[in-house]
Amino acid sequence: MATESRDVTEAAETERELTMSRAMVEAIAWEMRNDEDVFIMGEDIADYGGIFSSTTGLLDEFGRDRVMDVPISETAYLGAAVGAAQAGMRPIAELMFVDFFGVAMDQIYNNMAKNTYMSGGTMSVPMVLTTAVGGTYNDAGQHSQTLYGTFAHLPGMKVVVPSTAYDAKGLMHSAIRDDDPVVYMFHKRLMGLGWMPSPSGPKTAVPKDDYTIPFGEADVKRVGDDVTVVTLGLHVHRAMEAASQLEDDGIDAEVIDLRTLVPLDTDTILDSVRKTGTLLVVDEDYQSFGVTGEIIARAAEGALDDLSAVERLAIPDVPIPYARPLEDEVIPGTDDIAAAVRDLHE
Amino acid sequence: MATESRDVTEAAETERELTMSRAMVEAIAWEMRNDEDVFIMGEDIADYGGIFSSTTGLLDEFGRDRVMDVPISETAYLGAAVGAAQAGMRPIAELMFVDFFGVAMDQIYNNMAKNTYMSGGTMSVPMVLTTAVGGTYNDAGQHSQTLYGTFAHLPGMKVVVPSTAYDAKGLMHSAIRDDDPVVYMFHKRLMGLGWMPSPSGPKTAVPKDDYTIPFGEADVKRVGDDVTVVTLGLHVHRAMEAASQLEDDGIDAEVIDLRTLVPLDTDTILDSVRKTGTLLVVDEDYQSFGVTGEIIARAAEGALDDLSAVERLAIPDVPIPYARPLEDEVIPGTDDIAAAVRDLHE
Amino acid sequence: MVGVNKLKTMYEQMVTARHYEERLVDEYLVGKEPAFDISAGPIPGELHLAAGHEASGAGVCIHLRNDDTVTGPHRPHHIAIAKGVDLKRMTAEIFGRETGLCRGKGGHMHLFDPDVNFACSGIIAQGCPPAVGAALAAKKRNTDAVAVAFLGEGAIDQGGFLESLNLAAVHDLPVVFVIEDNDWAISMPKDRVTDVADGSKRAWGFDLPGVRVDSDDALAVAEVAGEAVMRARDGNGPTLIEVQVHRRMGHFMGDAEAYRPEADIERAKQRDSIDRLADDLRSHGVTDDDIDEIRERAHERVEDAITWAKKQPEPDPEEAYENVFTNPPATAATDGGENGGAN
Amino acid sequence: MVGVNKLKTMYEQMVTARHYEERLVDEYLVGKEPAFDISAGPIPGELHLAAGHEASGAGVCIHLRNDDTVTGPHRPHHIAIAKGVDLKRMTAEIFGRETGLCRGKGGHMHLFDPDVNFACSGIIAQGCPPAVGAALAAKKRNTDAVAVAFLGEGAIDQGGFLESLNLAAVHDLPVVFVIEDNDWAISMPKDRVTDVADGSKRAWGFDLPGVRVDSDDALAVAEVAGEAVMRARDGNGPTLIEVQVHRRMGHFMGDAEAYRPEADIERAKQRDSIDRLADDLRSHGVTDDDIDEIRERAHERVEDAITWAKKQPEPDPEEAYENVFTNPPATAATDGGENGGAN
Ligand SMILES: Cc1ncc(C[n+]2csc(CCOP(=O)(O)OP(=O)(O)O)c2C)c(N)n1
Ligand SMILES: Cc1ncc(C[n+]2csc(CCOP(=O)(O)OP(=O)(O)O)c2C)c(N)n1
Ligand SMILES: [Mg+2]
Ligand SMILES: [Mg+2]
Repeated sequence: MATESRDVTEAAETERELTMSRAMVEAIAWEMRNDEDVFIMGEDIADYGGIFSSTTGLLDEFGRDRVMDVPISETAYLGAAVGAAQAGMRPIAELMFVDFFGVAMDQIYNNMAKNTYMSGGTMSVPMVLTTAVGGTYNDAGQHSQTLYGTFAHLPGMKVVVPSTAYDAKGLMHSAIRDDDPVVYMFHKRLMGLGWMPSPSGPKTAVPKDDYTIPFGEADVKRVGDDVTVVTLGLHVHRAMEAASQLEDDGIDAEVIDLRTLVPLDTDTILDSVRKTGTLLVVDEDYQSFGVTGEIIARAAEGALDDLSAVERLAIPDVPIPYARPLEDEVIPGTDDIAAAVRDLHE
Repeated sequence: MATESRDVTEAAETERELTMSRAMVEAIAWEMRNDEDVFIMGEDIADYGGIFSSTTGLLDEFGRDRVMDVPISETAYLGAAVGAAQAGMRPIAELMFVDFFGVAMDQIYNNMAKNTYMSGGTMSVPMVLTTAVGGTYNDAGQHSQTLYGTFAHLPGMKVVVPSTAYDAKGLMHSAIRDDDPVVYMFHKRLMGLGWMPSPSGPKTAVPKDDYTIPFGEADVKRVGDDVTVVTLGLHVHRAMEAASQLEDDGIDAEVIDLRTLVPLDTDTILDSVRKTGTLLVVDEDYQSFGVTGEIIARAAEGALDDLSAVERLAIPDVPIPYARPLEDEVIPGTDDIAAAVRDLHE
Repeated sequence: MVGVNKLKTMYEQMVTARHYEERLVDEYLVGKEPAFDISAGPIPGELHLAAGHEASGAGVCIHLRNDDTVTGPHRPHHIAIAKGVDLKRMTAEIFGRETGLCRGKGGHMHLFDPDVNFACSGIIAQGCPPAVGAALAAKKRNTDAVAVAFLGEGAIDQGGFLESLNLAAVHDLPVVFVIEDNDWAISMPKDRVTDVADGSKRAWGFDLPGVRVDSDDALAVAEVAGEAVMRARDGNGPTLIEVQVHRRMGHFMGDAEAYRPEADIERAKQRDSIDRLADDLRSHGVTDDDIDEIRERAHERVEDAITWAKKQPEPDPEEAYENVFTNPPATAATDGGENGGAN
Repeated sequence: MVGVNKLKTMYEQMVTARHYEERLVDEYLVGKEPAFDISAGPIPGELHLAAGHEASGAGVCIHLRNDDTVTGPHRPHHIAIAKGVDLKRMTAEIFGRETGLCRGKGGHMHLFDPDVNFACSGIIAQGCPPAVGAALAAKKRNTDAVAVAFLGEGAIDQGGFLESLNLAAVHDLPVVFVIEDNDWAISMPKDRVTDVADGSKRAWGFDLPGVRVDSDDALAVAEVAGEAVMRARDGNGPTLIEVQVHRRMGHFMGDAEAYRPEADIERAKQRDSIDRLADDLRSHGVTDDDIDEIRERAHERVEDAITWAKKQPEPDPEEAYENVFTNPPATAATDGGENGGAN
């Protein structure tokens, strides 16, 4: 099992580009093939292949015993995944939209995340909770959230947010092999769905072999000297686009993709901030008491003397509205990012 | 109805000190007497009077129709409170421990908090969700959390955390009269229960008349020039004790009690930080992606040039353990606060 | 007994709902062809159509007054129409306009009309507890108003529904739960997710009456619902009803239904409750001309609503910051402090 | 049929549980008299005692093997003992010691013993879904292991239980749900919170068998449970059982039970399932000497456990930072970055 095998296989693989959804499924299928204990449960994951194509084709290869449609009983089936994991299996359980967490949060938080600690380490809960996040397609307040901060705040779960097909595959292998509960949050807009076009970034070359990406290593997507932009998920691509625009203005932005929120790669953030002196955090979650505050706080704790300005862009503490002009207003756009960087650079 | 009537009534009332629980109940009873639409629901709130004495005596005065014991079905009865509030009543619904939020978070978040916005303001949800928070009595990971950050992160609810009897009463009046959903988080250790002794701070003089305390106004509990300590709930009292200790060392700490997290009184924090140049945030919630990060971020956004050092004390991203030495280790103590302030002052 | 006037009203509501959704399909597909992009066109986002469910909305709501509360699920149009939700403003909402029911904030899964006490939740079964709460409010206020919660057969395994049955039962609340059994929960046939073919059996474990209407015969629905609503109004407590309906379309627009046997799709389309009710009307002596007139009126109303809605202004982006609270805090600090209002 | 040897084992477990809790009362009250302070003394925090529930734990668990899974509620001691949880390490856990089952992190509501597949949750009904999951794992692995979830009668209105019935039913999983009906949920009598006097009726709405044992007759429990466990082991699916037990004490230590009629307290204390089982033993020819010997052995075991536990070291404060993860991330950043490990 290769780790960060990008270099080794790059030559052979650059031709083969995958969507993020295909990359995710490839990792799941590999693990299911190689470990009888891995199985997957969720609503509409069998015949439908997952509403966001997160399980396409798995039913055909593995059958209904290992690719299980379940009743719309998130408490029961996520809790059952906990029980199966404690019994030594390695379930993957999908929560169709992260917005539905509220019907099952006790199993997610009080059992899945805490049982390892509460049992003093005598129990493990090796399960992966996959869930679709994000807006930009006008699905309104109960179907458009990311809730990154909500999950990252509560200790005991590792929280993964891939932004490219390459990362999606490597992080999924890591998630399934990890002995701890992992919440794997995939952004709908990045999956490469025919009916919800992705930006160009997430579709990448993906090695055929399995490989893992360690948790807690942010990816510096673009090296730059002037402003540090820390972000994740969909907004990695918006930040990269903004950085291209800014090049023309002679502003050299560094863009950091966190990739995992728990563990969080504070060192990479601090190194960058010490270099640029300015920090913009961009997030698709609600602004207050969430990801943006935490990143700014870590920068302030670790590099206060080097910091000359901080700024953040996130959902401005409103539920996510339906109508296009309203949703566009609250979700940070490429131009918003570029403008904020310009402000910071002044 | 008086607003901030402390001055007016102080003379007459200073003799009458109440525990926080008595003050809360007094406000609830006043509102129930004066508004037929106010009623209260919860587990063990009738004959028992609330496990933490949050409803003592209400059954006797108002009877079972208005003081309703409910099945252990938090989704059903909190959702019913939403429905009754939308129908024009003003329910108070108790979630016995905030730790149980996970069995009912969909009603709390997707309905109670969002329906006002999702309906474009055509519906209101004038309800109060009361809930007990906090540790310090060795009740372990499923019964000791505050979850301040979890609730404050999700827009649509006002979040109130009283630290004294005076505030508890005034904030409860405000909460019940407010047309919006209010989450009223009372710390068990502050209630003045015979079986869980409180520190000396929370029992205060409380006017007999009704009065309101506006949301979004932090209380500067102690004016000081050297270090700003921002905190809430139980830790207001620990911070005050630490400040007394620090006096002997010639360190003059300013202590700010947030009182409400949503809305958050950023101005008071910034004014203080501009004066002292240093900031310590003390919280009983998990450290990362929560209250401490947000306060530090707001200080960094608003007063970066004035800031020479920041620091925080919170639960170090572990579930709350049972055994006394372990729980003591993770919940910030008075000495921890004093030590942190000393560090900052150096 | 459900008289001919009520049947005519039901028929009009059903025709309105069906035609409305047919027209919504056209409007929804604007900008989405040839390549289907869910976020394109005048109506973006998910759209769950209820063609084949009309008998349940009309048959139940015919017994309701404005002060009765209805909570709908993610597939709410036929129910909203039968409950008397303002069709123009509902349409404007679906088009995301300023004058929409929710000023463009809710969209089609989140229709709120306080004038007729209608609300929705897009989360499975989560309309049930608020319906129980509306019933509780009615009881406390000594009115004889009732509440009705609609849900799909896929929702009967969800805690929020099951808990609500008990809470309603123990307080004898005036609430009726209506399961619309269209055989499918997205791609999952009901026998894959529960052992109980008749969802109204769920009532048994709570000592509640449960009744199933085995076809989408609007008259049969109206009779069963009439009893349940009367029972509730008379203070005799809740009832659980299941109605067999049909899903004539995909789960939502864009669903290719690859999982669904051809024969099942055909079967759903053959059983048309609207035609059946027209026959019932005829047998009550209503003429074809009368029926045509009702249809025309319904179609006109739909066209009017759509025409009106499309002329309405889009909301100003700044409105995104309004309505988080009914009573917004004085301090601007709520929405992110000095950096609030991100974009 | 439950033979005399099994009855003796059950008796021993029941006596052990009862005596254990009597002794815990003494230990718990140390440092809490005259003024009761929940956080004082060698055993702080909440303590929920199960005196009066023993027949259910023993009668069910007598049929279980180590590889069968049991999930307990907040009142778990009698079940843990019957399931064979290590009594010494369980006691050390309750005393918050380093060698406790959970190294002092869980306490009495959160006992985990992987050796005998025992786990608890202090959140009402939330042990049910993990029990279903353990049963699912057994089925997937083609073992004949079963799972049992215990809950109180107050938990039968909670979504997590109700959803679990359905999930278990639709997959015919080897799981048994056992409701311990002690008439009270803290201060709430059951008829205040549900219309159903017999909680096993909840099964009906899911097409599952439901059986109630109307008294805490350990033998009767063992017979009903034996059938249910066999049914599960043979691949014939889940069963719901309700057992009438009694709460001989307050809900938790410190509960003055002001809400509870004197007569009810008396009644609960009169019906002693342990004495009844002793009579059953006698009728099977077990002598008083044998019975005394069992009692003595049980008492000794309890004393040994308590003596051992009290000698165990307290955990080092630094251990608070361990065990968040089985596989801790390489980066120290997880627990709060450079400021992690707050105090
Ligand atoms: C708690 C929750 N889980 C899952 C979903 C996603 N979802 C939306 S509709 C649906 C199927 C509902 O089926 P049914 O209740 O039968 O209603 P129908 O769509 O057939 O009208 C699902 C699973 C949701 N909205 N909420
Ligand atoms: C979801 C949830 N709600 C409320 C509680 C608080 N609580 C703890 S025990 C209890 C009563 C339980 O009654 P029952 O299920 O009959 O068990 P018993 O205590 O009688 O054994 C309650 C309400 C909880 N732990 N979890
Ligand atoms: Mg359906
Ligand atoms: Mg009980």
